[in-house]
Amino acid sequence: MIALLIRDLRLALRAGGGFGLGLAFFLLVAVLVPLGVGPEGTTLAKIAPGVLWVGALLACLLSLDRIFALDFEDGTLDLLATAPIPLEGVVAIKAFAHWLVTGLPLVLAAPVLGVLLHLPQAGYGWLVLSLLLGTPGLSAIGAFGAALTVGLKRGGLLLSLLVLPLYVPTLIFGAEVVKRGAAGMAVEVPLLLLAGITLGAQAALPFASALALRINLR
Amino acid sequence: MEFVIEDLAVARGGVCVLEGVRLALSPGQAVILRGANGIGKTTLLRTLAGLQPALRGTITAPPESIAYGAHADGLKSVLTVEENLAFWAAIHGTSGIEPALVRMNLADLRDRRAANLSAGQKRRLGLARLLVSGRPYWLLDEPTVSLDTASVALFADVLRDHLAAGGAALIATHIDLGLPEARVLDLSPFKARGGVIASRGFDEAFL
Amino acid sequence: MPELGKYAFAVLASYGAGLALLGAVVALVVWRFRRAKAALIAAEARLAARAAQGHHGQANGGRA
Amino acid sequence: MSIWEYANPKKFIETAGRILPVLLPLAMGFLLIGLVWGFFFTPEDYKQGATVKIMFLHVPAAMMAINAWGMMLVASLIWIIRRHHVSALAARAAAPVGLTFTLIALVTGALWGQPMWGTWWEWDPRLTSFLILLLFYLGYIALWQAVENPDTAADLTGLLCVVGSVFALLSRYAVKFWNQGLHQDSTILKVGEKDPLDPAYYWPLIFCLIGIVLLFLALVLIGTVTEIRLRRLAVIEARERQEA
Repeated sequence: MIALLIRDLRLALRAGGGFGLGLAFFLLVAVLVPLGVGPEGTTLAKIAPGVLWVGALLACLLSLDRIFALDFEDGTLDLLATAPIPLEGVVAIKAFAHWLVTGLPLVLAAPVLGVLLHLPQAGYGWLVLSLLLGTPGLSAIGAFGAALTVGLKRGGLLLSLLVLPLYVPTLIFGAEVVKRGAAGMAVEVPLLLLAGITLGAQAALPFASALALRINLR
Repeated sequence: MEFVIEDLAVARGGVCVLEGVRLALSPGQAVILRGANGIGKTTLLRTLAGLQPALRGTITAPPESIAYGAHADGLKSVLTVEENLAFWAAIHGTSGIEPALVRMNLADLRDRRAANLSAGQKRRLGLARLLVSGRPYWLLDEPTVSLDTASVALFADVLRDHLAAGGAALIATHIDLGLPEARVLDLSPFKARGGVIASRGFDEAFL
Repeated sequence: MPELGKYAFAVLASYGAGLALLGAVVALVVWRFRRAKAALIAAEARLAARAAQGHHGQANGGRA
Repeated sequence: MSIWEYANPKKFIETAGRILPVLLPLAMGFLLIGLVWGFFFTPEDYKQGATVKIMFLHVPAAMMAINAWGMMLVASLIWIIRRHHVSALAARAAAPVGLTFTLIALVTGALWGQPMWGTWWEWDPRLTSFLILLLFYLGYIALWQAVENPDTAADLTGLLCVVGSVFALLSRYAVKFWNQGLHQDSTILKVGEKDPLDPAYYWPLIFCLIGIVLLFLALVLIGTVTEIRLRRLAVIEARERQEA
């Protein structure tokens, strides 16, 4: 299992690609939104939680199709499916590797981009915490979408269409945490719900994803 | 422990291609699968490897005893030969890739990235994976594609050692491997007659 | 015609759009039904013709 | 004789052929009576004026938009558990119908909202939920069309339907949490409570509701028969390719 994680991380680092791409996209969103919306600090501060969360979500989406597609094409997935480790574990590990490569850098970069968007002082902690709790869920949900579309030649657009509605609850609760935190309100309820969704997705979705992979492999 | 197939029917794309396949493979034996292109050799091997469900019939094998060698080798081009092989060894919980590297004549290439290997070298690396899997039953789909004569002979040697050590192999191939002791199984008699359609439920007889 | 007053546009447009969408889905379903039926009848006829020729594929009863 | 006999495609087509000549006119009749009654013979509401007439399309469409997804969920589960192909095909046939109902609910809602709320669109929980439902339908249909092997497609869409249902429910609560909303609650089942549905609107609405349920059933039956025939057609063509 750990070998798989190490291999996936090594692949992501050597091939470049997904690693920097999501982060660059996140940065682009944070730069382009003020250019489009205008420079007023009060307006930006108001939309900052939502923009940061939407940006993180889209950045996450960008690299989803790489989770399984490359391994599917070169036959690795066939061999992993016949290997002694359960496919559910393979899915969970690959989703975790995806999070380490895309989600975690987003979490770390978010406070810097918060500055660009005039996020109120009180919001930074909640921004980092909500992304830290929410992005693993995004990776797990995304891995399910990637498993559904792995056999398709041009699955990228379809993958987005399938995954975006599944991201809605995470987005709403995540952005709500930051919005309330920035306004100095109580954040326990959305924070707990956000964590609940992530935990639920981490626990249940690997089974659905592994099932989808088996269906696509046969 | 034997590897036994009884009355097996397999389907490709929802259409039954082979039916009534019977085979028993004991340790130390090798069986060569023959048959025209498209008869269903790959489908049969994938079904035996557990990647797709059989339409009918039973496959009896000791648990976790099958190593499947597909057309694609499952190599990562940005990883070195050693890293690729070490990954599969770790997945299968075996240690020591050194004998496999030496056996498949890859020791000199260990630090080269798979992207810079020739097609034949990649194939040898893919076959080395079988050695590190530590599993007795090898299901091989055209294992000698892009291998030169010397490498085919090398592979035949490896195979003979594997059989001598109590392993077994089921090989779909068109060329002569130089294994006189191997039995040949011609798949042509098992070709499904038209009209038998993939089904797994009682309601499907008409489809 | 009932008196709709200042809401005439909203009501008429709603009924227009709603009925148009309903009509569209009914038309689509019926069109696909007809097309599939015609294609299947043709295919079954081919199958039966070949079975009559003594081709080795046996039709398991012509069905449309 | 068990209900699963109808899972036999041939039997299903025969039965559908017997039911449809009754069901289709019945659905059209109920819908026509309800809509004509609602459009021509109901009074104006003291608050909403003539726009109350939009309700006769909006409410049944919205109800069936959700119920259609529920039916697809049940059909998908039957497919996943019992492997009846007809069930998977019925789920597939229901999707475009459900999508259309969702669209009708959204469009009529927007046309109603413009004079009443002063806006075409409001990010109200119900409206937002329907927009998300629309995305689910689109994704589901797109996945069916993208996957070539019909059994693989049935398995994958079934899985998507089950997982999607959980997330649709989560979204519903998330959206409620996010915005308390303008949309009035449903009043049709609240006889005896305050602010009930005016009896003048009750019967035409009931007719419309029954009509739309029957229409949905009829369309799903027709669609399922179509899908069964397309499956058989694909099998025949596969056999022809194999023999060629």
